Amino acid sequence: MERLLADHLLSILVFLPAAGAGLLLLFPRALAREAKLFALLVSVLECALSLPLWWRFDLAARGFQFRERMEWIPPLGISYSVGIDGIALVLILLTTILTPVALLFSLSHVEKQVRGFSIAFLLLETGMLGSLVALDLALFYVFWEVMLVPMYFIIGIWGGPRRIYAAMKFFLFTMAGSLLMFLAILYIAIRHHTATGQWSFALEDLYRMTFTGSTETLLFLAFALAFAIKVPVFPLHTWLPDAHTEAPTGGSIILAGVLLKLGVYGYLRFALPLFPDASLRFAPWLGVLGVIGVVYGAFVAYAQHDMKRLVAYSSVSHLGLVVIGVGAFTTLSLQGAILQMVNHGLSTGALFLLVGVLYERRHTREIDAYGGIAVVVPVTTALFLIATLSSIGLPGLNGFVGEFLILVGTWTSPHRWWAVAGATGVILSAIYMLTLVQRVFWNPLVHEENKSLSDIRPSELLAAAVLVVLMIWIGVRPNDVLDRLGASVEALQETVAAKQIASRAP
Amino acid sequence: MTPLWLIPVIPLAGFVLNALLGTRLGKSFVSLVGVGAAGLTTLAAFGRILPFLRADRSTVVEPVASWIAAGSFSVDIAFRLDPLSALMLSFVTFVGFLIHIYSIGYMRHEATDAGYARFFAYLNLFLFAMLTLVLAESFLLMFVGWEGVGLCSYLLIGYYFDREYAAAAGRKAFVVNRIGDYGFLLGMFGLFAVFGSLNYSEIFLMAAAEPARFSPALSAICLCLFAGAMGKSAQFPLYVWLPDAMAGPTPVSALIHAATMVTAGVYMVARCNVLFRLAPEVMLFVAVIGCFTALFAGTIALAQNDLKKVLAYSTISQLGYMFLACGVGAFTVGMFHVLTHAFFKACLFLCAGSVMHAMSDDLDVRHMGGLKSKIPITYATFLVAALAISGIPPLAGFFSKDAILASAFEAPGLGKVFWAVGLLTAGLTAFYMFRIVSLTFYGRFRGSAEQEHHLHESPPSMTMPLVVLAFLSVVGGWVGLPAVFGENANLFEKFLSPIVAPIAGQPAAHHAVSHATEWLLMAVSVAVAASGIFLALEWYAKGEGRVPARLAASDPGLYALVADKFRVDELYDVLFVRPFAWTARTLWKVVDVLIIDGILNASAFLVELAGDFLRFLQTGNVRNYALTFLIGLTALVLFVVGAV
Amino acid sequence: MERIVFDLAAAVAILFVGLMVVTRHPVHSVLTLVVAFFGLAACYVLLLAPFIAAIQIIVYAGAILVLFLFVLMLLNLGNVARDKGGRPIQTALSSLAVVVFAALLLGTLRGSGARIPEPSPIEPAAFADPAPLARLLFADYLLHFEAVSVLLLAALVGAFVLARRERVP
Amino acid sequence: MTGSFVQFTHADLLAIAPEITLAAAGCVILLLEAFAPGLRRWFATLALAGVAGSLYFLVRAPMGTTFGGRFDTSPLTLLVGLFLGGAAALAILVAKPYLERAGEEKGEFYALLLWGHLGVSLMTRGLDLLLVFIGLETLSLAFYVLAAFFRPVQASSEAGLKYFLTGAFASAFTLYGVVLLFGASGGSKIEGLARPGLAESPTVIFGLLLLLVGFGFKMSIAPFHSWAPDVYQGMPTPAVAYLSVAPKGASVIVLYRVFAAVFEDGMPDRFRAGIAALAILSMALGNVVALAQRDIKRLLAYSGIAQMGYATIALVVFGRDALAAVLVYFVAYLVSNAGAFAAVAALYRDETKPHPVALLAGEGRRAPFAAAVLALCLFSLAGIPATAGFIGKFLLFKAALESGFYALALIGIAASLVSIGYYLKVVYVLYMRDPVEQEPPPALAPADRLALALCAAGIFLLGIFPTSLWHLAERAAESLPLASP
Amino acid sequence: MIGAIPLSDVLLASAALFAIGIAGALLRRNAIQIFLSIEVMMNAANLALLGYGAALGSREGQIIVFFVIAIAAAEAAVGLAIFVALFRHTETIDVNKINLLKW
Repeated sequence: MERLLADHLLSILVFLPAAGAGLLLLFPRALAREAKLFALLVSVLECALSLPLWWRFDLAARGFQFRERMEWIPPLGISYSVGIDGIALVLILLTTILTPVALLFSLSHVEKQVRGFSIAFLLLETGMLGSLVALDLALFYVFWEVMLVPMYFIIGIWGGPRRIYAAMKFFLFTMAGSLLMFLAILYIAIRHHTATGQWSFALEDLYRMTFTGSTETLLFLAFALAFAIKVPVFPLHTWLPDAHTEAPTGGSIILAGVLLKLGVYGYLRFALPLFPDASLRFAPWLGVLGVIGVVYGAFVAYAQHDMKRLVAYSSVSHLGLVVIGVGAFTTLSLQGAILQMVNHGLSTGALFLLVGVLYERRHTREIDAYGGIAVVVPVTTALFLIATLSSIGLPGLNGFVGEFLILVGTWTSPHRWWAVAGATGVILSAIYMLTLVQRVFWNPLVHEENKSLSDIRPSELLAAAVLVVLMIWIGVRPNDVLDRLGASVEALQETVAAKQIASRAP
Repeated sequence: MTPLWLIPVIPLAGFVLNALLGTRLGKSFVSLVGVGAAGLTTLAAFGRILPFLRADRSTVVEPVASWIAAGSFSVDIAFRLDPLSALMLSFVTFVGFLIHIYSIGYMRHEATDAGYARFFAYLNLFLFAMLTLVLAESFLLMFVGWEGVGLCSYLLIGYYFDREYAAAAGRKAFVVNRIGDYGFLLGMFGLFAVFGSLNYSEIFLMAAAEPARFSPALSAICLCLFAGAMGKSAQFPLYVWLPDAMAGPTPVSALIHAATMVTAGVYMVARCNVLFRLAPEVMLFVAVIGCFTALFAGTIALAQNDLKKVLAYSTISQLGYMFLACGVGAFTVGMFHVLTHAFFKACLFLCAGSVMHAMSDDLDVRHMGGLKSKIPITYATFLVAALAISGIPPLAGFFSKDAILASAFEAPGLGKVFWAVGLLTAGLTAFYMFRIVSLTFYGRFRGSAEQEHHLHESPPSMTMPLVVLAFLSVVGGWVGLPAVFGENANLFEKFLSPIVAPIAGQPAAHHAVSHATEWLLMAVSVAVAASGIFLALEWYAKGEGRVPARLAASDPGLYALVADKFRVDELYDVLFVRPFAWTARTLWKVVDVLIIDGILNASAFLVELAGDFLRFLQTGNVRNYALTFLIGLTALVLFVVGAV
Repeated sequence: MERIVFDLAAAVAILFVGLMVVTRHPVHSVLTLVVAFFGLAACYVLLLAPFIAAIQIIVYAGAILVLFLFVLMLLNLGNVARDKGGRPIQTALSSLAVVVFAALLLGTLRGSGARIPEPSPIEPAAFADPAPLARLLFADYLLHFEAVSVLLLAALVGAFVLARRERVP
Repeated sequence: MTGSFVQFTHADLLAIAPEITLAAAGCVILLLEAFAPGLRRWFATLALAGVAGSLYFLVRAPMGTTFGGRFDTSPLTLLVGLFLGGAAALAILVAKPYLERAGEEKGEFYALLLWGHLGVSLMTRGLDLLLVFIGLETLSLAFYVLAAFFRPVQASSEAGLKYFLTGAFASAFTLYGVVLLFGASGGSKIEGLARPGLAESPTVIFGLLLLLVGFGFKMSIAPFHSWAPDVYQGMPTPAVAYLSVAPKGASVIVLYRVFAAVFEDGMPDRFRAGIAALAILSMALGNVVALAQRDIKRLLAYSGIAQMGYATIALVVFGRDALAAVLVYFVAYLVSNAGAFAAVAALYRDETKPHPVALLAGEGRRAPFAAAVLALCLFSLAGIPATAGFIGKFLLFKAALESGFYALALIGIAASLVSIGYYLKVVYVLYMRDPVEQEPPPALAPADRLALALCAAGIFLLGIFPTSLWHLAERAAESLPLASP
Repeated sequence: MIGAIPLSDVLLASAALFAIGIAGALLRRNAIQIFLSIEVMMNAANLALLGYGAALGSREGQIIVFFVIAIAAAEAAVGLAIFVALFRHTETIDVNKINLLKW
């Protein structure tokens, strides 16, 4: 057992939720609450299992760790090959933490088709973890797509009034990107076959390939598009507000917390190392789009009168910053970007959660329906305030560290002005978030129905508290995370640099 | 001997306790924890300061742990004790402590335990942030405190969050500060890019060691840093938040918006004096901004009727003085004014609070008058502080202000202009201070009957701090006697001079003016101040304000303009606030909804439409099917064989 | 001589097929088709396939077309299905397509004669003899024969299933 | 003429045994129908037994050609035979409860199904155009009848008529194609076409095109697709489950055989371009029009048209890998499409009425299993990974890209994006709408349950462990003289 | 070439018949007439087969025709049965009127 855990930790992590979902299928419909609890239990167990990764992770090691590899479809060279580096590690932890949080919240709020909800959620977790650990392009693609289905159901069945439109948009948008990536993946594998004579989709093998000129550009674009849509990068972001807004709170938490990150992760893991030259050539565009995202997202967020939409657009803004960091491609900016992904997952997750708390009581997300409720729901207010501060990057909380590293890293890159432009985010975010806080929690308490609002429940409080604690923890001891990123980021940069040299050589 | 990190951590603990338990455990517990924390940290602070004074006063750096380490970037959590931080530490803790005590009395009427707890929690949190700011050894850690105090001011301004203007004022304060902090951030990026570090010791050493290498980059950096200072210390054009900040409880105004936080900008500039000295044009800029702000705010103060508003603008004006001093290179003098100002301005604000208390929360000086007899202690202390700020010897304000004017006078270039403006401002200061003195305490009571009925002196918990601060406003300045009283008269100068480190290749610029000139300057400034006071008393105490009324009538437009604070807020509203909102809406409605989603939905719709039309090719008539079949076949054959 | 006869017979067939297509009344078209099939039978004879010609007469003209007539009578479609033309687009497009297709077909077939390899000379009489045909049928084409038997069975059963009177709505 | 000139060897017998079994099973059922109608409820079992038997003999049959080189037994026919048998078995499984519900359980249905199935297998195994044609006609005749099988239902009869007229029309062209090829090669054997120079002859090309069109009609690729939606809609669903899968696969095999014989050294570009045009047209038209469909059976018909567009890519690529890919594709298509029709058969109550998608509303809750399988099949058709459909598309697009048909692949991708639109629409109706039908759908019959379970299992199995099937397909593809890239 | 008939004539005749057959199938509305036209198309094929057979001196042509006729007969049986079945519903076999299933 011990050995099994040791040798197949990743596989267990990936497939445990799926197994849980399978067991849930056997639950009779009647046992709704039990189903929820079971799903929660599984996700908590999952979280516990993922902790060993955290401390057994070798900080110094450059390559992938916890490797597992088996033949899967030998004639096509598709292998079940998994492993993680620091980048994947932190995102995996983020996933395994956010999932129970989301489920814990849903525990008291999802009432219809509970069993289905739990199943979808667990499958979703499998999909996310799978695509985080996959080191084989085909395997990655499988998980990447499989993720869509449960999310489609989560939005479509348990979502808000415009859920169908949102679900469709989400699915088609993402598909549109990934189908092109699918062709690109095939093409790469074929090229590898013609070059070496054997089929392989394994990342290490494909890393060795070098493409040139327009081929590389096209392939890169195919990949980049898929990931850019997921991130999302302006102007491909319009699925996000709808999806986030219509999804049930739990879904929003996962969407914002993890799914978006997979876009950046995919870019770092695949697009960059596979097509270093092209990505270098397009880095300026990426940075510019990132800057646009930061400013644009912030502006549009300010204009919203739906709380969830506002938070959704704030995600656009925050991930714009992450994109800047990736585009700058310095050690600092990359570490910052990855850390910032975690931070965004925590703070935005918390924001969605607390908005959900209000929504469940008042059944509206209209900002104007609230106002002055700090008196009636002090605890919620306090938590929301902390989440807000974390999201607008107050030093001492997590958000600041990521932002600062990204910006300082970008400043030291050739593209200094991105930092200048991106840093305006600190002003803009303060503007729209504090306006939101004021309009929702402060000002006179006018609406009668708000006077009887009940404050946050223990289960919700627990869920939120987990996030708040992590915010403070990362804010005070960011090194715990950064230490795990350093080696991997440098390794990534080396891979890219090496390939660039290789492709320069005739 | 207490470790430095403990000093900020004590109030933090107080904050945590009050935040988590305060609501449940009631007011007495809260006050105990809150004031206790403040007192303890004060003790702890002086437990460090006094030995420091006795010892050789060399800089102490106490690292605690590594905070952020990524790649080439590394910042520790480390604290620094040197004359400058010792100075700040001393009065921040002490004044802070006093104001905590004062608050007990002032907030007694706070309806709910929750609110009371919130208040003291915030105050403690503020102390924590301020002390971090002061003791930090690196720019980044200072920024933590920097934004931290911003947060507390935001929270405390918006303490009465159920009043829209308070909430809005809080937000305004935070946002405007953020604009400054944006500059500060860029400055830090620049510093890191240039020096590869954010630690004071390293940066200042490097900069001082080879000025030629760094000075080109530094002007931009210092400009950015100063932007931060402008925000925090409410300099033109970023001062607009401070007047609104008066929406907060008065102790807050006293502590944060007069004595401590707002001077953080000056502290920062003084802290970075090495860098600034390497960027002369920025120094000039600082001086100009300070000078202008001093005059500008002073003018506005003339026509305000809200007691706290007057004090607020006066604060802005005094901060301008401090920057003027820094700008002309007299950093120590600037800090000297920070110190004295902390005493008398805090005192003034607390008095205002006490007045407010008596006037049942009315602050309009037009409703006051003749309070002298009703609240004697408040009156006395207020008077002392007013004299001090007006620069009447031998009170604290006189020495610091005079020193500033002197150093402006001796400064090369625009020095004389600065001096002149400073002098004018001094006159204005004296005038508006005694305008409110007379309006408040002299003449007959103009308020409503039941206000009059309520009039009463505040409890000792409030008056005691007043007395202490008044006393300090008197003696506070004696630590920095001008040179005319002998070479070593200026202990303060001597104490603080180490922070103005010598720069390689630059002579320690110190050209003292002749004693004669110095006497003359003093005389002039005193004369100006005195005349200001006299005029104010003449017009408002004796003349019942008829003269100013006539003056105002003579040019109502101008008067209205001044009374409306030159309508700067309105201007900003037109220039920034509205356009911002408009842009936001437009981007959303046009770019997002109309263009992007428009294109997507349109294409989707077109495909569906195509389907809807094409399905009617399926007429249900077999002959059509046969026909399509044949046409398809014929076309195929034409295409493939047709060529043959 | 033979060629002329063939061409005449073919012409007759084509002519009557044409008539079949244009006559409005279905019964008439069946009858014209009978004539056309006789013409074709003649052609078959001239193409040295007397056996096929016989089948053509017996099975086609005899059995199949009579079956048609029966059905026509049964449904008594005498007048119901009088064709009123209509559907101009269908007509126009069809004619066009047919013409183009016919052109292509002819164009292709004209050339194909030349490519045919010259066969080993056989005595026409021998070639026309049905006996070897039978041998071929049961030797090489046995499987086909069996397959067709299944086909016929299926057709039989099918026709029976569909046409038998029961539970008519 | 003394002595029997009938030449019929033991090898021939072994080779033809599967078809004989089918024919026999059909006859037995027919006779029982006539003389022991009491045994009706065993007919399905019998039919299944027949299919199983024929598969048994198929597996046992020794490799090689028989009947004087006119009949083929090869890895290819083996795999295809298994595929066809699977289709037949599923159809029969679905048919039993379906016919019971409709009160039309007649032996003839199974008999005709079996004989039609026999015809299809002759198509795939015949090395002789005449035999292929006879197989085609057997299939057609049987299914003309099955289309019109619900005589009380006018739609069914109309489907029969339409299928018959268009079918007969099409097979006339097929026949003429056979004739032209006969004229060019001087024989009916396919191998006879493998003569140098034939590939250039316009007559041959013309003939090939006629075959392409004729079998394209059976595959229902645009623009020869028009019959499919109407016929599918009117035809009893189980028959559709077979018709929408088996003949299509068989047709591709036939075309591959013939092309492989004629184009030994590569397909002429114009010919290839022509096929490519058909593929593109099918993918585009099928997917776009499917978006507008309201009736689930029509929707599936159009989806089938589009799917055949993908399959046609394999003809364009025309190589060993492409053939192997299309074989896998068809097995995947079998489980997905037949599964979908099985689910449709199980989910709708009244067979005499049309099958609007809207009626499926809310069945996700009330008939969870059938609905889930339907959704699964649709996702598989859409090509979502971890399903069989994904593997099929994966291999097809891989083949296309390998031979450099990038445009085709791109169009295919675009088309499948469109297709997601309508597949998801059905899923949405299943799960995200409130029921419109008052009473819940009939309880799932064991046979249905089995069929659905088989399809679901197949979808996942192929989707996750396609290796062994791929090996089979590769071996099968070697049976034809094809160039491998 | 066996016999005196040039292949070209035969093919010409066959093509003509085939074309007319198609025309009939497309232009008629009466299902029975359409079906008759299709029969004509098959006969055209038969004619061509025999022509080729003669030209090649191969009997396979005749064999194929033999089978085709059988198939034609079978088709006729099924087809007419379908017509009858449908007629019971619609009282017509005018295909223009038979469009219950469409779109």
